Amino acid sequence: MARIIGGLTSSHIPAVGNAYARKMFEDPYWKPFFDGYPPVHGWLKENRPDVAVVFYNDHGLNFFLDKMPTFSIGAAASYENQDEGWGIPTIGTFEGHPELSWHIIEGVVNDGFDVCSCQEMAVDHGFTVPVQLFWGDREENPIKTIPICINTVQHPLASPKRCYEFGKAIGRAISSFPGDEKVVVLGTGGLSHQLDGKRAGFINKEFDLMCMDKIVDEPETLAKLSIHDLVREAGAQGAEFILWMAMRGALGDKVAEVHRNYHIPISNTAAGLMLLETRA
Amino acid sequence: MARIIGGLTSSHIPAVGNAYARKMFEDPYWKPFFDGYPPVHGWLKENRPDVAVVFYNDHGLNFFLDKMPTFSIGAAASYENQDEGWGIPTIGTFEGHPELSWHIIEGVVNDGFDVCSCQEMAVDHGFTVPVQLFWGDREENPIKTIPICINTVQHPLASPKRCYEFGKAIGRAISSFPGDEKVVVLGTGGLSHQLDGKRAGFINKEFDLMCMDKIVDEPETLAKLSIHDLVREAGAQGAEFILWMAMRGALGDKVAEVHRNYHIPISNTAAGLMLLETRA
Amino acid sequence: MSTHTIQEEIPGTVIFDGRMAMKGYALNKMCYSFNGAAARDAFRADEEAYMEKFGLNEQQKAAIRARNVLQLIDAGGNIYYLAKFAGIFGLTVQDVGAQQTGMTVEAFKEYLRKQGE
Amino acid sequence: MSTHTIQEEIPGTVIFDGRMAMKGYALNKMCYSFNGAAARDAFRADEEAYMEKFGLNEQQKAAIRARNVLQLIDAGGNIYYLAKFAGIFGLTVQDVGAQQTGMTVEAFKEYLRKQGE
Ligand SMILES: [Fe+3]
Ligand SMILES: [Fe+3]
Repeated sequence: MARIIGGLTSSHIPAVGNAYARKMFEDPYWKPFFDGYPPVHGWLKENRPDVAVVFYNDHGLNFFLDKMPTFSIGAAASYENQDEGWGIPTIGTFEGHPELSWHIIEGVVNDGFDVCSCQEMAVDHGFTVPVQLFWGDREENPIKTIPICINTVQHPLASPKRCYEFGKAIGRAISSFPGDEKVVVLGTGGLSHQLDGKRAGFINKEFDLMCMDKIVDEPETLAKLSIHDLVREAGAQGAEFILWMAMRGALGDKVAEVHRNYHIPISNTAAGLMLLETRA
Repeated sequence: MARIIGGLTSSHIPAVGNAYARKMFEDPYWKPFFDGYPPVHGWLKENRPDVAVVFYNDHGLNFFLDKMPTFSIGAAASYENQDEGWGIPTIGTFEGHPELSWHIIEGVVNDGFDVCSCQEMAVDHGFTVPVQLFWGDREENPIKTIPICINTVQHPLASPKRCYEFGKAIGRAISSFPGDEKVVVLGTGGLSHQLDGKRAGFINKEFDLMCMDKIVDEPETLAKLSIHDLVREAGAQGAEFILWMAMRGALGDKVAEVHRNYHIPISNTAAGLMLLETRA
Repeated sequence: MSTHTIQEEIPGTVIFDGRMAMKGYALNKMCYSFNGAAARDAFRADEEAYMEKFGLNEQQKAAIRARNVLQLIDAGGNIYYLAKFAGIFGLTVQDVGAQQTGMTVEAFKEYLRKQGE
Repeated sequence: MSTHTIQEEIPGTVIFDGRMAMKGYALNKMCYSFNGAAARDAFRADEEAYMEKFGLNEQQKAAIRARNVLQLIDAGGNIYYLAKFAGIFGLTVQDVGAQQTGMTVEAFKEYLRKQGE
């Protein structure tokens, strides 16, 4: 059976894609951010996962308001990074794992989740930036990917609890896949930030650190938050924390925190990075 | 508060659209089918609902496999009937009720249903044929509509039980809408039929009649069927019966059967018509 | 709990699941395009070029050339999209049913009628 | 159970719910189109014609002409799509943040930095 070996979280800020393309790893503004990643690179080199299941949110590339699904699961052989309308260089296509995708879709529909299956899916910075940050050159570090998109654009959003339960169902489905794949699960986005309105620039360090602490051993506590709580405490786009909740759900009951980094600000955002290992 | 006054079911066979356009009401092939509808017209004239919430399935007009949601809810001001690639004459646009749509979407997401909200939505025969059969000339008999699409194209499909529960959540949401709208809920499609494969033309009268009986007072029994049961007993496209289950869920515990008609065949299909009234 | 029980086969029936979806995507995408009149005209004008544009494989192309519904299903075609292909030739679901069951259209209609007795 | 409790307001924050969605559809659809380079060029070439094509109302047109983000949000704009509009002018999220908060870009950056202390 396939096996989930760990979870990774990362911000997915568009500006990171630019900085990465320009190799600004040692630039004083960027260094405290990029310095968080080498320990994860070491872990990935050691543990060599075959597949990354990536919870992310689309920012208006693949989905528009004409059809805005709550949960979407990629089921394609590959996923293309396309022009988002501003300056990030696109970075090609990402290899999929459609057999595992369909196994997951069957599992979660059977568990009462009403997903949108996507046999074609353009991926934006919400997906590409974290995959690039963790795997870098995909020729050198090949990784199969399954993008799972959660709506953060059009309210009502799925609650933290629903996302956590969704993650659990995804975890069960992966663990019943007849194969020997090693899987890591990514929760991308967050932490606190707000781009729009008079409160633009809002960041909440205390709340973020509480979330990073509790997501390890007390995710159930965080599952009690409402979307309104998240928007109030973490900012309008801080609601992206539901992606971390889905990731955490997939990891199962017990995890160990192996690494973290937290830095303010990148762009308008508090950037959080975590590496969690699953424990039996 | 808005109030659900009854439920209607109808087949939505494309050929009916053609026969309707050509006014073949007295033609010997069509008469036993069309004769089922006047009692419903009488009931509608008497009860004058303001809104029709229509559970239907898209047959490859608005949704393709690139993005195939399980449950989609229309949230547009109007819905256009577009060319489906063959001969049915298109019949214009249908008026929506976006305020009620959003109220429903909020209610069901809050209840743990992972819907796709659709602010633009082309509707096909699955929606238009029943609305035309019940309301005819919409200038004369105006009706606001909310299309709710359930995936029957790409397996896995939502189970009869999940659709029944989805209907219940829709019913609760409608009943909490601050307005005095009278609402009817439509379940369109079915009954038994199979278009594809060596078993094409399969019809199962006994099973259909059992479903029509039990959906009145024992919907819970039908909710135990699996999709596989439905495909085996009612044919590959007989799985559309999940739309009836969603309709029934919305009506609440007690209903009274006011009228029914059952006729084999129209096109490849066993055509079932029911009028159920809600009871306190 | 996820249960991935293998379902028993239903004779004469292909469930359009993930396996079929992976097989038929290009074919179904082409057929979906036939919602548009311009696409239908483009197909009629040059079938081979149109199939090439959507990247159909050889099995799919052969089934399209043969207008054979069972072959199209075997190649991953989904009946909802295939119906739009059949529509180009003015075929009804009864014509399609007769072809798949190896009956004449009259015999197929009679088979349908009899099930109502 | 559905609970439609009225949520308390969050100062300086507009929740993009159904009410906003109904208001802003045309504006957001236009901004969504800016994913494509050809659309961005068409807008640049003739802003008024481009807005007309998407059926923007007067409030939305005025907000676009003013490049004013708070006005755009008020007219139903969603930040995810508005960001693509801002991208046409090479504006970053910090430029947009400064404009909305009435700060200089430098002051806005300093405000962000301070929250990390
Ligand atoms: Fe984001
Ligand atoms: Fe149908």
